[in-house]
Amino acid sequence: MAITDNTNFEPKILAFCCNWCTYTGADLAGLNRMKYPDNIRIIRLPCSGRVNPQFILRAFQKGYDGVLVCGCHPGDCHYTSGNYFTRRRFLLMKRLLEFAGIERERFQARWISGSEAGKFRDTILKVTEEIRALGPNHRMKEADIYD
Amino acid sequence: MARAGVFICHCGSNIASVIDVEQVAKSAEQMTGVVYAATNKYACSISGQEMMKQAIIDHQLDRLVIASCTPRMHETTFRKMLGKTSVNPYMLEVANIREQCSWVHTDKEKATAKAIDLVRMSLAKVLKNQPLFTSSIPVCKKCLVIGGGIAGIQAALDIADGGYEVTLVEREPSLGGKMVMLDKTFPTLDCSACISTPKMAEVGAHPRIKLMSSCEVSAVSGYIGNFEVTIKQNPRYVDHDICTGCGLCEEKCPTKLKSSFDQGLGQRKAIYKLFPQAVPAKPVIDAQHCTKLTKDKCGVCAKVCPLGCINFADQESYTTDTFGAIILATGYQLIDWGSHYPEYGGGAYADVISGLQFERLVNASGPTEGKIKRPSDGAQPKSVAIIKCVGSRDVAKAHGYCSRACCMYAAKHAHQTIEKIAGAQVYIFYIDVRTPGKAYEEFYDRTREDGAVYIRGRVSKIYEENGKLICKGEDTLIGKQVTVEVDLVVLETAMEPAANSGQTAALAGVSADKDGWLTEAHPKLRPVETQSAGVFLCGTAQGPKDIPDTVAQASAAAAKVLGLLAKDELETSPMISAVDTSKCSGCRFCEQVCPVKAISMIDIPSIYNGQKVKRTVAQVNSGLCSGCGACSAACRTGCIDLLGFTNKQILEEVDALWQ
Amino acid sequence: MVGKNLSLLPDENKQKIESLVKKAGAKLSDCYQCGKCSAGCPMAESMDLMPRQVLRYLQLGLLQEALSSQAPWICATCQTCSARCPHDVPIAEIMEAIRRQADQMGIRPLRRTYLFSKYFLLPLKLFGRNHELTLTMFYNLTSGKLFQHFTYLPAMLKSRKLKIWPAKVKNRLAVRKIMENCEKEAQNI
Amino acid sequence: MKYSYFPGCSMEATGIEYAKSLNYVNRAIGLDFIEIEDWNCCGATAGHTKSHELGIALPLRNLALAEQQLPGLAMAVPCASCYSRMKYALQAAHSEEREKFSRLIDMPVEGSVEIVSIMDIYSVEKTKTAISAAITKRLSNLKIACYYGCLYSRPPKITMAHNIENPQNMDELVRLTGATTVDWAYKTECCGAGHHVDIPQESKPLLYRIYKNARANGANALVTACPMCMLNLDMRQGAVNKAYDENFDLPVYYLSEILAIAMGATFKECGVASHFHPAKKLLQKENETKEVV
Repeated sequence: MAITDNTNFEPKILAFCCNWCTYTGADLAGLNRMKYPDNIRIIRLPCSGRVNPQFILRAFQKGYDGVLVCGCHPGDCHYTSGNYFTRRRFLLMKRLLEFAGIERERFQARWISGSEAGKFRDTILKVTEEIRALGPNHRMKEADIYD
Repeated sequence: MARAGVFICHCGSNIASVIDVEQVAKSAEQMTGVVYAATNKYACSISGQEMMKQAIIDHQLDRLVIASCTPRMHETTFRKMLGKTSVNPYMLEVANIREQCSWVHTDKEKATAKAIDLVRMSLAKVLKNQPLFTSSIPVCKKCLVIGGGIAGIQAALDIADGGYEVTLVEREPSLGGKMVMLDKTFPTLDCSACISTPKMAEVGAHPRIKLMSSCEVSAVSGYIGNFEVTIKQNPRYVDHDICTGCGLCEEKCPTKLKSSFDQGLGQRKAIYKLFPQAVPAKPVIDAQHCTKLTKDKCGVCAKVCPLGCINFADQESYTTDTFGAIILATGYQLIDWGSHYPEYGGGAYADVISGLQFERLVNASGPTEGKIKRPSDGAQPKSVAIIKCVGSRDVAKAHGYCSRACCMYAAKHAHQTIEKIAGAQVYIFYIDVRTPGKAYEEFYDRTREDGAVYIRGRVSKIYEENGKLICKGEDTLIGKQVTVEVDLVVLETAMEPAANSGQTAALAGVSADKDGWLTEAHPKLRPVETQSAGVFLCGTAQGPKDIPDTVAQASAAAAKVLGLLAKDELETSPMISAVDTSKCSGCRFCEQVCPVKAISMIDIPSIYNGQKVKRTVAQVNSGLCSGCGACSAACRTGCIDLLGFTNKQILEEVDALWQ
Repeated sequence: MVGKNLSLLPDENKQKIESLVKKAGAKLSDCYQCGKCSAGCPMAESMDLMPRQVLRYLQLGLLQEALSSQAPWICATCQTCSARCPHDVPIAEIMEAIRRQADQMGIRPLRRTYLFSKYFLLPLKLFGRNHELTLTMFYNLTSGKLFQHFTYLPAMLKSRKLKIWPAKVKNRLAVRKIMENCEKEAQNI
Repeated sequence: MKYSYFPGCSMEATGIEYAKSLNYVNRAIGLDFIEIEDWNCCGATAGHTKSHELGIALPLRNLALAEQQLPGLAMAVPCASCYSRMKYALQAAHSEEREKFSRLIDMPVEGSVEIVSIMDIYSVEKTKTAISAAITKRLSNLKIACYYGCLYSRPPKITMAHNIENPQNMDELVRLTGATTVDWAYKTECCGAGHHVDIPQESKPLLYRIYKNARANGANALVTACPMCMLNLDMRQGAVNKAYDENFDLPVYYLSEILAIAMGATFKECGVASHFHPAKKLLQKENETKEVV
């Protein structure tokens, strides 16, 4: 098998961020003029517990190369328990996706608080590099499958 | 057809220096559904808003995408603006091209491309938006305070003094709680009863406070501003409307019992006031021990009562009332140490007593009139061992937490013993001495100066031999076993949540932590609020604390309630969950995941195979729903959706990138 | 440098202590040095270190001090400490683990206790059951307490509380095999 | 009622009175103890001191034997130390270590045997009634301090005992004889066990404190259900008296001896005759005066 060079590949990554912690943390990263790759697109939700597994499947189906689910730290959820449901759902989802052949790096969850701008930036940097190394998502992208 | 308008904000140079805003506007114009796109120097400014308003009129726009700073900054501003136009305020999406684009990227080309993507995503979402309407709920200007200890008393007085009606529900026959049982309070040593009984009397006489003693809350429904609360009046067997509190019944009652107020060290009658300064100052009958009620014998009280207040047929009764706010001040109880500590005799030794029992012994109005006497033989103890952390900081046997007040009252007990008994020897066994409070450390210093011997180590065993109580410990500072032989042992026992406080709180939708303490909304920033809007908490119901902290927290809760009751109406967010009952299967999964108990089940009529049947479906209480969307993600049939963040809207956002 | 320099402890100490404590099923950080274990210990008076102090040495990484203490050998395994500990620290098990570790390393701070344990197992290996006379004989000979318990002998023999001849298990080989297997297994871990 | 029976090494030697009296009582109330064939020593403290493996494997062989020979029967273990070791072995048989130990003892083992002490057995309601019925003498002058020792109670995770500081089941059995039992503080304090051999000076205070508290609470005798405790409390009382210049006079009895005497056994039949500390006199007083119909 040929070794593919992914250095010029720009992955598209979708992040679902809760309004109270991670979205706020992302805003703070901006306020502090931190720099991170532009591969990320954020969808704002009230709570990470709002993330329906369907959203994730759809993202991969549409061709995103990676999906990130971010919320408040366990115990800090604005709605008390939302991120506990996220955590359980995430673990289940992850196993399902791995079973379907999606590399584990393509689907990640992170707890980032409203004050952790640095952690937000570092996460985006790391996740982008990890997914860049993997190359494009062919396995679930419908356009590729039906080609 | 939708008629969307897209506005790209320059934000001075904040956005425009990195993103080619004109390019973004040009691209937006090509997108499906967009009838107008323009840029604006400062969208949030008055002129910016006027420009958008004018565009709405000129181009008959029915929805907007504003690409600017984070929606957390100006979404509300723009919604307010739309409120003055023909466009529904919720037909708006804000694309965050400042904090999450121009400020974090440097490559202009890429940043512009990303901004276009972000606009496209917002547009996709806004095309699926539906007009939403806020509603308002009236606020009932009355507060319910549950618990009549010092926390409840303070909160009730503050709110009533602020001009609002308060109903104070107390389970016991009198106000006062634990504080009124205490002798003196640290570190100032002022008399506890002297400072708390005037407050009790004030509550009893306050024109805006309705005091309901011997009462319990049995049901709570409704939501912030409009709680429907059912209160159970337990039978008192004495008509308090007529009773003057003359005390004749109490004097003549032949049945003597151990007084719970005196912690079993003193006596009371079967018809009794909890203590002399009780509020209300009227007696009740202890139904479990009154011989008239248990064996139909006696009835002396009824015979001697000059006003005929005694009613042996009294029954429990229920009243329902509406309140705008609820304060939980259910307090604490002390651990039943005997069942946890067999190595301390498990309660078999009369002279091993709890700290609260010591308070009654040393209290001038207590069973010994303030003389410290051994419960076993009434002798004055010459030596006393005080043992801290009994039931606290003990994961294996009782509670892992620190009860916070014990270090200080242990020092106080030592001080009082030395003060009242000349030449008394006092040993205090401790693990750590914790004195974080104003003038607390100084009090500890003074207790050592008084002559109390502090021994660092937890006592392993207490037993009796030849009339002495033997405490086996280790002085961990010298690393040797030590034994003290004393006449009296005082165990400074752990606080735990009052019995049933968890159930009462659950009625109001408030949860408790693993130890049973009620959970505040945020430990630092929302310390007296709860996850249930309109329900507040204060005092030891929330966690162990001393009197100053309790009173401070009570006033804080009162301030929050005053702020709420000052409003005539509350606006509710329309971005809450809604159920499509035609698809709902009644699986109750949403009910379980809802953090605020906003979802309940109802039966609705339905037709199945031509038959009329009843079907169970979910319904959302709009007053309670906080709009988190957990139910929506959990719903198997997809019938429950979060307005403003519907599945359809989000999926469109996901899809948008590849359109 | 004054006192124990905790910064210069060898890394292996930490690993050894970790494995020792793990074998005992304990977590050192659970102990907050309240001293209840030592307060109730029936043997503590005779110990060079309080059981609490033994744990403290382990917490600080001072393995050698813990291993050379007599305390674990004086411990009677009565389990009072473990039963009353407010943090469920299995102190008696830690004492035992130290004893085993020291034994393996040939550290015997209390020779007589070591000998008693050693010779207790001798009749077991020979007969499959305990035999007090054999045990006493070997123990007395090696410990230098030649005539200990001699005064009780006549009465015990008369009432048949001591038997001259040991009771034997038929399948002594099975018992011996178990002892050998266990020794091998214990060394493998 | 039938039980499989693991006597333990002491029952043939230092605990011979225990064996005799148990036998007497069991016969009187119709209990059948069937000895496990070819049982071996449990290893006691020395076993588990050597290694965790040895401490479990030695008793486990007996468990496995009982399962083979007498399936379905609960195992009666009269010695506290053996009882403790059997319980540990049972717990290991229920853990993930089962396979390892099965290999070490080269026998299959299920952990299907219930381990019971003499107190457990005698406290069964039916048996208790039978004991009551068999008692013919009231020992009402005896004021007994029941001494339970360590290993029937601790560690509670192994013994599953509920009341580890102030157990009552032996007291209840002793009171069946008409004797009174005293409340005292040293019921489950350690007697020193084997340390009386290797560090006798250090172990004497343990016995001294036990005697002292028993006497202070008005006891005139001690009762125990452990051969090791018995040996220490009985044999070494003289030495403690000498060391502390004391005159403790506390005869020590096995629980089964007291029951046997109350059922009419002679001193010889139950073993009371061969105690170190004179034990007959106190009982003679009782026997003369308190015959019941």
